[in-house]
Amino acid sequence: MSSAQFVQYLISGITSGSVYALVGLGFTIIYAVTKIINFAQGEFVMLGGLLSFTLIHSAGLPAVPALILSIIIAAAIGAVMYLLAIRPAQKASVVSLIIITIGAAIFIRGIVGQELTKSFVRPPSFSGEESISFLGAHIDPQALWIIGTMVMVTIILHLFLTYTMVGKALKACAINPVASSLVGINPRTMALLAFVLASAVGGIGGVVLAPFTPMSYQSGVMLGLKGFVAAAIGGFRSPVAAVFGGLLLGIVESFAVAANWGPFTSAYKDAIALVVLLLILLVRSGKLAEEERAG
Amino acid sequence: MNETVILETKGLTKAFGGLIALDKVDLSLQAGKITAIIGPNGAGKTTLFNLIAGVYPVSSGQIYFQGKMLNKIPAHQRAAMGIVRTFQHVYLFGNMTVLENVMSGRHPRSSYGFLEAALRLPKARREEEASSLNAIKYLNLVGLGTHAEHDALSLPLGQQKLLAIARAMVTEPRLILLDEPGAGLNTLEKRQLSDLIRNIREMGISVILVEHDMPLVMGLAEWVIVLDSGQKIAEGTAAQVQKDPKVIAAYLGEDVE
Amino acid sequence: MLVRLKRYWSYLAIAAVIAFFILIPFDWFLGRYTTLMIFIGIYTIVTVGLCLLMGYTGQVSLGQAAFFGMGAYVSAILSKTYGVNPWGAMIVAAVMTGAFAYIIGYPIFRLKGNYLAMATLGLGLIMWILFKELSQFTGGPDGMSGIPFLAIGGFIFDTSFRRYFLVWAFCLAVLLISQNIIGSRIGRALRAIHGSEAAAESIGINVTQFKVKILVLSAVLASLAGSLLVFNMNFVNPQTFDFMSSVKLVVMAVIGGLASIWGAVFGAGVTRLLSEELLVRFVGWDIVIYGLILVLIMIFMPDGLFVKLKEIFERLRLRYRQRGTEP
Amino acid sequence: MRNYLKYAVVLVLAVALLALGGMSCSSGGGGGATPTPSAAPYKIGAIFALTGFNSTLGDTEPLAAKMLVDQINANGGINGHHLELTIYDNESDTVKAATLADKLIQDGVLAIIGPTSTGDSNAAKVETAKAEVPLVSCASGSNIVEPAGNNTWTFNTPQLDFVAIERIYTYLQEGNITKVALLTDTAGFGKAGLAQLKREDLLTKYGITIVDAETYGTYDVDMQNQLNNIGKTDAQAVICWGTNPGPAIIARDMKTLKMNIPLICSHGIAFRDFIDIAGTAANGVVFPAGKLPVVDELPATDPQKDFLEKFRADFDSQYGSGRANTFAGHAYDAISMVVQALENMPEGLSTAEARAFIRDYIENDIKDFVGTGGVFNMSPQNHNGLPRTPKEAMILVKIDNMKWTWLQD
Repeated sequence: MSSAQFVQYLISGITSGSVYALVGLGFTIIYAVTKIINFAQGEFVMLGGLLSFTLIHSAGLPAVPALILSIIIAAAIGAVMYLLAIRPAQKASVVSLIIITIGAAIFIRGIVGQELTKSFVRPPSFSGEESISFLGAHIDPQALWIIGTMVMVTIILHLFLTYTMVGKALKACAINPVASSLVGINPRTMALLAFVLASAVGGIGGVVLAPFTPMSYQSGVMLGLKGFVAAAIGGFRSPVAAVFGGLLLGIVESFAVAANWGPFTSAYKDAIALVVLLLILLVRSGKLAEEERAG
Repeated sequence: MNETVILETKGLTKAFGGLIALDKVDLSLQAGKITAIIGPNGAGKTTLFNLIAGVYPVSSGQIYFQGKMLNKIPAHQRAAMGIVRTFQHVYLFGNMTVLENVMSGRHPRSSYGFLEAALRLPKARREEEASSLNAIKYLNLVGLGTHAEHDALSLPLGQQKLLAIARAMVTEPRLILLDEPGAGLNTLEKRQLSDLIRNIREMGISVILVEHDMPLVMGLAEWVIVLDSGQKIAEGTAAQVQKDPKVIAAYLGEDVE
Repeated sequence: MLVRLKRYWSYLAIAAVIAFFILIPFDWFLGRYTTLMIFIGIYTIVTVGLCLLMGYTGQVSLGQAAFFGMGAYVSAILSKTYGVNPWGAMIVAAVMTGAFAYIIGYPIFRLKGNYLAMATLGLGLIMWILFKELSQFTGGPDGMSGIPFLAIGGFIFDTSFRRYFLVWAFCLAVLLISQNIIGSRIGRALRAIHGSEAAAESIGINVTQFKVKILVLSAVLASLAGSLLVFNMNFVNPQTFDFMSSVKLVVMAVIGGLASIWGAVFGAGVTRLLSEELLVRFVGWDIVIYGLILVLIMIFMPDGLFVKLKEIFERLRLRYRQRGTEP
Repeated sequence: MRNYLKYAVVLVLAVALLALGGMSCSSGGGGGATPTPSAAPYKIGAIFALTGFNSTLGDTEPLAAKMLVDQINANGGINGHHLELTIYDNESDTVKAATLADKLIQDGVLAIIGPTSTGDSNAAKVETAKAEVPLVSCASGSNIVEPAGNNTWTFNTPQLDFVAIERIYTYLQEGNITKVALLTDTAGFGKAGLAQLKREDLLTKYGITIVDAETYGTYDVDMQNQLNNIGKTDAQAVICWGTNPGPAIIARDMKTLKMNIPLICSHGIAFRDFIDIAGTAANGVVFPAGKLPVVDELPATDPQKDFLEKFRADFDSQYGSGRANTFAGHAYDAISMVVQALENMPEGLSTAEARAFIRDYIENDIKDFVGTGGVFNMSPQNHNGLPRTPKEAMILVKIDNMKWTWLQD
């Protein structure tokens, strides 16, 4: 394959990868603090996308405030979800919690489908439709927005966790909730914060993705699963790990399609990504077992 | 000589990453005796237990049980061989009754499989009969016969510990390892415990206990082994080790810290 | 005297339940629900397997639909494409699914808790993609129709009336067998693993081996259910075995109270009744309500609806007793 | 010993109770043999995917069905019979499509329209055939009704996928395009299309070779990689088989990648939304369809023109402009056929007889029936009823500056 084609595959892999990474980030934040796998994570991406469209077209807001507002609403819904669905379920087991998040996802999806729209929507691109040429490859400017946003979000998140008081508290709570509650960090507040952060990140993802990939109220399901795989490849450990997972996933898919040989075709790209996930899980299983014993 | 040795270790060593938890320990325990392993925190007592029970593999050295090398034998097979242990944190099965907890200890002494279980074939019924009889026998031994139908976790801690011992005894071991059986018990319960442990010894079963409660240890143990930071620093009768300056130093050292 | 009397009352109760189930498919009784009941029976069988795996042994599976689908597709392909006798196909399917579960069992049980959930989820999705993509065998997303009925000699299970009894006979057998297993040393071993793997090891239980065995059993049950499904619908398509259906299976198990075999009937019944009888009137809003109900049940009765109801029933009975004893 | 006794007692009691019940028992399928009293309402059932993955297609179908039923009831129903329509949502769930079909049958409906997707229709038709209830599907998979001999009780109203494909192939042939690349959705609609697109007989008939066949998932983030693969071949055109959003994404990606070979899509993109989400990239896209999209361009002589104009006017006035699409049309055609059968149904038939009558009527008496999809002529050999010769069956629509225009060839 020519270098131009290689770049083309790589860039489109990185683009999808960045999307998965943004979803995966949400999974990781919540898991780190609450040990909950939040299967509603994809819905917040969907919300970001559909809200931004609705605010721009139906409510007629100018683009920038519309985007910001939809991110805020997504975050608010995340907070409500935690307060109404997660916090009351103190006694619930891992499985029950998973079901709760899935139930919440179905609920959110259903409401959006009924109240907003069932058809696919695409808000206007941030900076025009004309594609940019780069090393012989052609790039949709929106793709650059997606990649850039992902990088920015990751950096900000990293700085937030390492340098701010709240961020440190969040991290401490993730590492050892008992100890951190002893030093006066309230794990419930931290959990709430985690949900707000995660849903905000999801919303941001949706806002930048929607102009690139049209979305419907159903889009959260697939994005959720992809983001979940990204986070799982990253081992639900750190934001950076999730980003790595996302990018790996995107690039694997991309070149699985490129190979176009044997099972490595567009038809099986998702399956191939999942096999990668399983292999990574099994290779790491020893270590994971230790972690389970530790925490 | 050798046939009266129940458990023997040669240069037994366990390292976690860089940390040496147990360092070339040689032990040779007489059959049918109550042996206590004492030592300050982090001395490696529990590590030694876990190695004997097969919770994790040894780094180097060997463990022999009745002359048979244990190193390669997985934990679950050691119970069948006659080694059983209790836990500091009791680890009862909360989703079972007291009786079922003890019956589960009959696992290595019964053999019927899925099919017999599914269809309740005669073999299954016979073995179940036997299991419950044995279970009740050992429940009575520890004095919990009347609580058979209660939920295991509804018992007070003292009785939970006795139940754990019953669950271990029902496997009909040659050697039983008790991890801090006295911890959290009141004086009365401790006396009952001592009597029970002596009973077990009377049944010809070798006992090893890790215990912090010195009066309890000194009252029970016929042989005491002292570990400090992974090494055996002394062994002998209770009276002997109490006088041993190294032991005193070790404990004083701990007190100073 | 009183005791004996009470015993006969309980027999009468059991008999009444049995009679009720036998009468359901008659038109003058609840005949209109026969098909629904058939599906409830089929899903009960899968759910029982899931209860054994998750409720008693404590091992999460978010990919049970993979085994369910394997049973369905192997039966469908063998009986339709290769003209194998449906019963034979059913057995082959069960064996293949069991073998598959055995092979993946050892690697996958090196994982625990959430990581196990992730791995099983991944497996489920992979199988679903295969069902969709191997269209030369499976017929792809549009599925396969023209799958035969089960038959004994000349007696064909071609009416829902007949299939009802077939499915529930299977269901009852599965329930009794599982009941026996739970009460046996095997069942105690499984519950011990759930309680504390360390303690289980210490009393001589081969933890990994039992996990794998129970996975195989649950897979075989799922496979049987899958076969019954296709021989009942004469049709199969991948969409029946996607991620959401794995979730629905878990939901059934949880609503039935994970650790209760008979709760499985209840769990399967409630969920399918909910989605196919009670909510269908709220066209479009049904899934919203469904999601809401899921959340509420998990919050207020994490041990499942069935267990909760049992508690309430017990409490009422006690109160009744006390009133009875008052002078 | 006691155990056996217990079982024995239970069994005896069970049998006793059974005997009690069995006295008045009568076995047999649903329905019931009591004749419908005159002026009793006619019941019709409908199953659509209103939620789940097919809901983009199913969205407008119940609206169309409701619209017609309301109009009829407003005019006093059919021969004095009120028309009662029960709509269920199968959530794009196949098993549910089957159970709901059964539920409707138990409710005693005379006919069922829907389901929305080919897979769901194939599941539902098993139940309806067993119970001998006519099913008029709104999905375009030819395996729903072909061969008609094995699908006595099943009909469908959309243009069959292979007809649409032949329509495309004729167009390619006339444009001397011989090398095409396929890009199809992995979901039902796309898979079925792919199977037909690859049919040897069609390929040889129209002298077309497939140089690359790629697929995509409905909810994939983008399809650039598949297009890159196609870019490496000497394909002269891309045929994309799927419904929203895939084709729109592909149109945009082709624009991004500066691929300037024509993009030809299926009749599955005949929504306004396609143009909305594809934006300017939609321009130049060609797809086969019924005449609804280009009704304004139809000559007054066209048998469908007035009908289509009325349908679109009614629908848009009731549900908002631009919402009338071919999928609403499929449901409208399906229920219209049932209605026509009912209008000609004699009084006093039992439910079973009425069902049989409707089936026979649709099979034999739906002739020169003007619908949204075209002019239907059902027959025992053809349970779809639309003409099979491509050019009669469908027209080609080309999108020019964001509008549907009739591509006359």
